[in-house]
Amino acid sequence: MLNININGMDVKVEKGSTILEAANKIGLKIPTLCHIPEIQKIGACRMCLVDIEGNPKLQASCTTPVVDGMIVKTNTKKVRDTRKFVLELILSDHPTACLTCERNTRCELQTLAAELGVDIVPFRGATSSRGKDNDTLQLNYDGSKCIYCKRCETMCNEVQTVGAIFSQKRGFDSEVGTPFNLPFKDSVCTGCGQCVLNCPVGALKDNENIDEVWDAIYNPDKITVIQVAPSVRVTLGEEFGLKPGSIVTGKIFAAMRRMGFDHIFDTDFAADLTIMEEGYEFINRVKNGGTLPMITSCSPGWVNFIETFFPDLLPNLSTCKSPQQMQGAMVKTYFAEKMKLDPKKIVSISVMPCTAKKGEAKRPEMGRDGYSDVDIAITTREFAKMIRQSEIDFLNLPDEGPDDPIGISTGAGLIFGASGGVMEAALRTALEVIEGHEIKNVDYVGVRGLKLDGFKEATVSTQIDGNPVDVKVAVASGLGNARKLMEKVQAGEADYHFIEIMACPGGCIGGGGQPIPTTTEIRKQRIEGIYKGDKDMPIRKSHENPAIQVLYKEFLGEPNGHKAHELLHTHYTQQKYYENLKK
Amino acid sequence: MKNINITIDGKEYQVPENYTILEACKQAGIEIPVLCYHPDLRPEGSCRLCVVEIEGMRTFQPSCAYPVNEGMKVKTNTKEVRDARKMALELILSRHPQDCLVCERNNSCELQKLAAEFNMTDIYFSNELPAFKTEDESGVIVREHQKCINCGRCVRACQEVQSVNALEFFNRGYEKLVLPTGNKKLHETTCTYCGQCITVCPTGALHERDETDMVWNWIEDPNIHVVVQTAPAIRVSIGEEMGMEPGYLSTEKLVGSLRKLGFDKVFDTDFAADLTIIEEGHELLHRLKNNGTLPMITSCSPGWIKFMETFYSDLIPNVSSCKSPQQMFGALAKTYYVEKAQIDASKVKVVSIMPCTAKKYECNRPEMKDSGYQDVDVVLTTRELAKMIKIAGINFAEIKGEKYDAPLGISTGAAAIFGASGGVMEAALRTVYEVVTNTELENIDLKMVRGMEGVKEATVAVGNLDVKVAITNGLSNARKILDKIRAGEADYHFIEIMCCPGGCIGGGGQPRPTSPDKRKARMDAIYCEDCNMELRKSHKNPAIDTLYKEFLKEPLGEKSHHLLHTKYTKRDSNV
Amino acid sequence: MTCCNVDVGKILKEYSEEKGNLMEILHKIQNSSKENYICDDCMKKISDYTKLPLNKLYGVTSFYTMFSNKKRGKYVIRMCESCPCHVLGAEAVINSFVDELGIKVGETTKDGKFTLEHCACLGLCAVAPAVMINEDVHGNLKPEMVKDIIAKYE
Amino acid sequence: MKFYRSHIILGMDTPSLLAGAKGVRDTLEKQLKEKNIVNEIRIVETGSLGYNGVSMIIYPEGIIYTGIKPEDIKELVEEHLIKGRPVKRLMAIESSQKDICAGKQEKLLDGQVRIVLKNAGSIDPENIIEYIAKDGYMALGKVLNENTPKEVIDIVKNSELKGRGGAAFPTGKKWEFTYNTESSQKYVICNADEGEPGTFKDRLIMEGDPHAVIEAMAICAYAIGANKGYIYVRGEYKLSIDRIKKAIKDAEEHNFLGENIFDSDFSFNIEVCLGGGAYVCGEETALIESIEGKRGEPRLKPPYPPVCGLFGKPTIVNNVETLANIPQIILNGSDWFKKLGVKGSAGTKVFTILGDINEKGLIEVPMGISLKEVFENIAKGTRSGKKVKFAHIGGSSGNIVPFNNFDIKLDLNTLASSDLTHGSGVILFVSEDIHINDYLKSVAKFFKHESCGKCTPCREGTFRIYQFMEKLNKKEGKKSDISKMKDLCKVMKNASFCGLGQAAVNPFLDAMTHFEKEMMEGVKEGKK
Repeated sequence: MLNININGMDVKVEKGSTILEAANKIGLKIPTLCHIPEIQKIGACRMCLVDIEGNPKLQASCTTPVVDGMIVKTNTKKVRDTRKFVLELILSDHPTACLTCERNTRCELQTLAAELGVDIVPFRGATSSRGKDNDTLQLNYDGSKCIYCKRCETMCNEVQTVGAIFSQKRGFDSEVGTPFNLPFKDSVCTGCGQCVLNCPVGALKDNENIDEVWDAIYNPDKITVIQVAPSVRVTLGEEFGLKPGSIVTGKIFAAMRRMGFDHIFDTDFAADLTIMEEGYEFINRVKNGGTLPMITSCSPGWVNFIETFFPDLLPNLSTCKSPQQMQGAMVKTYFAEKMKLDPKKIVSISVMPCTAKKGEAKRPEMGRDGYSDVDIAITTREFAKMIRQSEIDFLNLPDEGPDDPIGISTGAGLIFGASGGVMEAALRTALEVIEGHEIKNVDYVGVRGLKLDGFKEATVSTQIDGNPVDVKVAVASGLGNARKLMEKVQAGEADYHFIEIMACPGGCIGGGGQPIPTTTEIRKQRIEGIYKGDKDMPIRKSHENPAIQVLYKEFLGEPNGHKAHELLHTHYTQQKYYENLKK
Repeated sequence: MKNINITIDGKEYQVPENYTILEACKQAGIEIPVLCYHPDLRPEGSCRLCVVEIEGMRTFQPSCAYPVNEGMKVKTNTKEVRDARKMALELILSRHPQDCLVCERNNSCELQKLAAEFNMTDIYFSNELPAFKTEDESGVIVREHQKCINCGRCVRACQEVQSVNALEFFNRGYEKLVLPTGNKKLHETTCTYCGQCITVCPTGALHERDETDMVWNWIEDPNIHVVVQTAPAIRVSIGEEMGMEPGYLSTEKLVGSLRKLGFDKVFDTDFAADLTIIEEGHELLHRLKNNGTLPMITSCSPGWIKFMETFYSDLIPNVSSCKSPQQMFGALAKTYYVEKAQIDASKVKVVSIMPCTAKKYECNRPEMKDSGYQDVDVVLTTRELAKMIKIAGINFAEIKGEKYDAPLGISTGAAAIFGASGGVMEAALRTVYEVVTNTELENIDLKMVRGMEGVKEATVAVGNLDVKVAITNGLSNARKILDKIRAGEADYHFIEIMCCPGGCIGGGGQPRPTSPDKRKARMDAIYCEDCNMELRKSHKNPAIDTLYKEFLKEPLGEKSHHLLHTKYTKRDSNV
Repeated sequence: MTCCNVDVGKILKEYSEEKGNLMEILHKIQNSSKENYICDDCMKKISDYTKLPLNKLYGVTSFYTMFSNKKRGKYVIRMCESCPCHVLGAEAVINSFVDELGIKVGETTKDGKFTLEHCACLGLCAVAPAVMINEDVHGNLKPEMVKDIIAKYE
Repeated sequence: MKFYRSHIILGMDTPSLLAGAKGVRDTLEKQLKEKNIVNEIRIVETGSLGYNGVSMIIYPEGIIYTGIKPEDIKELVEEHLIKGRPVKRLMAIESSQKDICAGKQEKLLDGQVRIVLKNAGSIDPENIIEYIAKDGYMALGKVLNENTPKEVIDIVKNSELKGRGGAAFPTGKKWEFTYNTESSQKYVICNADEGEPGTFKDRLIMEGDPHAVIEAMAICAYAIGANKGYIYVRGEYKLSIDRIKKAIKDAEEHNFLGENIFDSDFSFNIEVCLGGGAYVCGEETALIESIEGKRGEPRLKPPYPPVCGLFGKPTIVNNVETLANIPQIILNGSDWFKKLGVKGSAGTKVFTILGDINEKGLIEVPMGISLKEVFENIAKGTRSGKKVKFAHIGGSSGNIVPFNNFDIKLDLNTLASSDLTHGSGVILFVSEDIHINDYLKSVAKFFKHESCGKCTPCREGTFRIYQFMEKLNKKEGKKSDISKMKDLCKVMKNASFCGLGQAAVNPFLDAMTHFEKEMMEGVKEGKK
């Protein structure tokens, strides 16, 4: 432990800590912009400057490690004036039209300007001429708002190893962009949205579909059907000031009803359905010598990633559609049939923690007879905006439930929201099916938890047709970790039976469409929320979901049956990136 | 109250029959957006952001003003309603400057918040800004008129709550704007600097002059000894600026923060409040004994003083000659304290943290120089202090509590309650009773003078005398009592008048937005602070005892008169 | 109680303190003023007499187009530009006034004789286009008539 | 009483004075003196006769002369008054000459029926005796002697008279609200703040028959229990103000106003209040604010004026034209009134017809006449000979009706079913040579100037519409401007505080429906 003194107070900190971490420990807030805790420390923005005794120059506290006996001042006139000056420089090349900005009142730059009491911008003049990209399915980019903090760059390259964007040009013209200035849709971008999640300003944002949803609600000829993904219920509260991990399931359904959606369902139902289909697919592969390891296919960012970078492993990918798409398919077939509705009049809307889901919904193979399974996918943030637009007092809403018949769900469906959840839910069902009797312990703790660097492994013993088998599973979240795992599979070093991969660190609770900010600490709290929710559910295994049982009985027949294949399974194609360039 | 049935968005609710649609919707969990509406003010229904559709009515109605009635069917979230609200906001924004990042109200602006809530992504109309020069000649209130959105809250606060009539709408149509009387500057009008217009302003159009830079410079300067005093009402309101619940009592965190900011001594205006009670109490006794002018009226509130000098100068003899606690503190800091601490008075700067904008005006009054220097050098509002704490990066919620410095930081519960309407009266009665009767006051909580009502009256038996008292807060309420005095219909002995609604807890320098509920919470906290104090009577304050012994000698004595008392000037009401 | 040659006191005395007289008081005082306006001192006197706070009084005078707190010419030319006049050529007439007097709308000639003002319908649509000069009305105007009309006013 | 051989009714309203009526009168007096027939011929100065230029009617023949100049007088006196030969070249309408000579005046004004304008142009408005001679104040005497207030209200209710100011609220119902509200003090206000561009009917009524208004106010006051009335007249209406003031003085002298009218317990006084140039004061609550000496911004409703109006007391605000119907309804009964007009639209309506037409002026016709009839039979087609493009009915805030829709009937039901309003009764005919954008810009300018500025949609919206129209006029508009303007208009109609903002958008919405193509001509090429 090292002793240092900040603003006259003695602090003990671990070796290797930065001054910023030491200051946070004693309740001092130092402003930052380019800093991502635990991920990016580049000292580029110069907002976090502090005065270190004996050092003539101010130092960036986010990168300067603590030295024993160091005396630091964070609040001298020189420090304050310099920070303010730096901020004024940043503001001088930033548009002033806050009121029409997507991030208005939720912008880090705006907050800093208020907290530092900036009252004039002394430098006005040239503004950099960075481009715009509004032509994508998933993300939009407005370069004029970029403050060049490079947080997106770090997320895309180091954490996700996608490499869609990188620093371009230099000096005043510096910008973060795709190679050859391609639109996002022509780059290797997977739409995971981790760049959006970490953008401090409104430079990177969702491709918003809010108005389309309102139009559908107000159109008397359309029937709106909405579903909400498992992880949204533990994150949406943050947009309304609740602690991360607070469960607001009942309020979500109540809000949807007040906003005017005609039928309100739960993606958790489809998650249970996914387990049925995926579980049986897994059993089939194991029993009949299919391609192993089998890899989950719920995460569309991950599907884009594997189609782009590991096309040779596509046979390993489960053919199951994601829960969102399964729900959409059931809405427009099973539900429409039951309610005698014209599926073409149904507008199927999903609230997702994910920006890549927007792209997934628009995939051409996801539909039939000229209609799509899901018409509009919106993110948690967009849904929160819609609630605010509806002037609903969200925190004081009563708890309500979803509609029948495809709203009923289990704890297994819920834990899809966290990394390891699909695996655990699949095991709960698959093992019981394999062994043919009830298994009391449903908590597969080994696959749970947030692992930012690397992946989780577990082995579960069971018996197949009387023979003892050790089922080896692996779970990875974050595309960088997925890449490592896939390289292992490619190299033949992996003898897993089943792999779960989620594109975003921590799984869907850390998805690109989730509330901003999303930090490691917040991810942990959201995961806690998910498992708490699971524990409180009366039914915790997908195959025990009575609505699922009815569905198979009334409509689908049997898992992996003909109808199921037609409606609930899909196929994949290799994505050739930079293809357009070659022309 | 009878309940009636109302249908909102297809669901039925029972609400009291005197509700507006807005209140009914709030009860139903629908937060209708508002802009010209403010819970302290008469609804105007002019901004049209709160419009709703009522079945059977041709046009939309403003929910803030429209009363509910039996069987009414209201829709709040149809396409047309949302379009109308959004268009109204878009029209307002198109005439509003786009410079949020450098605006005083950045991140606390109601317009900014609404723009975000409405998901405003585009303004179709060209941005038309009138060319106005920012007005800050008054040195207290700054008008950035180009940010005004014509909601008229300030006009209603000035005319109806305070009856000061310094602001009014001028012209009409799209040229309509709010101006001080006769298109003059504020300091040329009847403005009392009470700051109620600021507390209701939704944007950055009205705010106090920011004087934090000067304070930062003094703190930085090693040759200057900076002394800070905090008014009684700050400790129950500063928390709101830091994200805490209204009424959070943060006395010790406040002291801790001030030390972190680098003030050399952190003192308490409460000390001077105790002193005020001694002086004012004796003045009252003197008047009672010697047939002096009655009723005597308190003089702590500088907004009230300017109001009185402007509209009721004939009542100057009735007003206590005591300075306000802030000024008593300043005068003593630069005489008594420097003598004791052996510091050169010319090197001392006295900074006050006040809930009040008029205090900025008070400290600059030419007569407030009895120490030989300007008694109080600068006044910061609660909001300005909050800004300093934020810039310094102090995590207020987690900071450790600390105590005030001695001796000018020692105080009693009687001083703490100065922050609430009725507090000065209660504190004075606690002391006067014991001085006159020489017996201990048993029930120290004089609840009959407490509360939020605009005008309170009570009779308190002090020995043989039934002392008749009145308490008002809000200047239009003061008028009611003052007109009675003028008409000779009042037989009060002692009157407490506070300029702002609820007293200093509702002051013009307090956190925004304010509401009756928030003021109630702050008031409750004030009385809680009083309850927690060991000493609850001003004359029991040992530091005051010492002060008289060492320095002032006796109440109303020569030194007191020189340092602690003042006089008033008649001002023209039709400037 | 005279002020800018207007015997304000006398005018005020004609009206009881009863509410509802303000508009007529303002008209009367303004009409008595040679410069067709109500000066600040007059405003104060009206405020004192009617017990109406000064700020509200200014609010009123700035609301109604017939009142002015700024000096105007001896003759105020109020030119109608509403549709019935517009469709029959009001614009040309207005331009003719502007050219003839050499001032813009809203301005007063240097000799203090004329002030040009736009105004909404004067109710003289049967003789559109029309203008009012103080209390006189002129209708069926053509641009070439403007010169003669102006010449009539001393 | 003195007997005159002939009466010369001379129109002395503002436009007539402009046209030189004074000179005509002076010459006439001189001529009569010269011919020594002063004692035989009486000159009666009256309000508008409904014609252009200086006009007169000579009774008993009932011949109407228009466009008279002083130099014509000699001929008129010698030929008509001395020799008894009407001067054809000065007669009003040649086609109707026969009828005129036959003395059938009603036929002359095709299809007109006069209730409101019964006396306008036939009596000396400054002489109360003439009004009395035409059954004046008989209705007031009748109700004071024969009817309880409740009965008066029932008569008005049964007549189905609706407000003529634009909103068409049933007058009797309004009175009943006030009648039912308990208060020691109530007010009657006559709304004579006629600001709608093109409208001057109220001015003509006040200039031609001021006592009718006063009598009606007294009847209303009796019915609802008021004892004080205000007539709020536009500051610009100098002659109306003078005539009304004189009429009030005369009525007081004859005890038709004042204490114990007709020796009853009923007392009533009227004061004149002047406007200051604000169109919005035509809105009843803004008018009330103005009388109270405040900025004329409309008040929140509820409470409505019949419950809480002037100085917080129950108040009736009625338009001049509405009131002028009252004495005739009392005298002739509600059934008589109902029979005029069509179902749901009882009585007559005064229209001012204006623009590029041959016969401008004031007409009073039964409800239900079609716009085409007005244009062809009364207005007699365009003066310029050009094709008519549209009619703007109801004033600037009214509706634009294109020529091919001229079949529409001008009664409340038909108009309402087509989402139109006759508002204040102006019909402005506009010919082809006026570009729609030019016309709308003038309309927009009016509303920009007259919005009170209280509520956001109207304050900012009128300004933005003007901006759009200015751009379209300069051919610098964008295609999206027009769709944005449409959205803006809808919002203003739905969400404005008072009728001004709600109705201001009518002409624009209509124009965008009927003349969108022409409006698009203001779009700069290539601009989206």
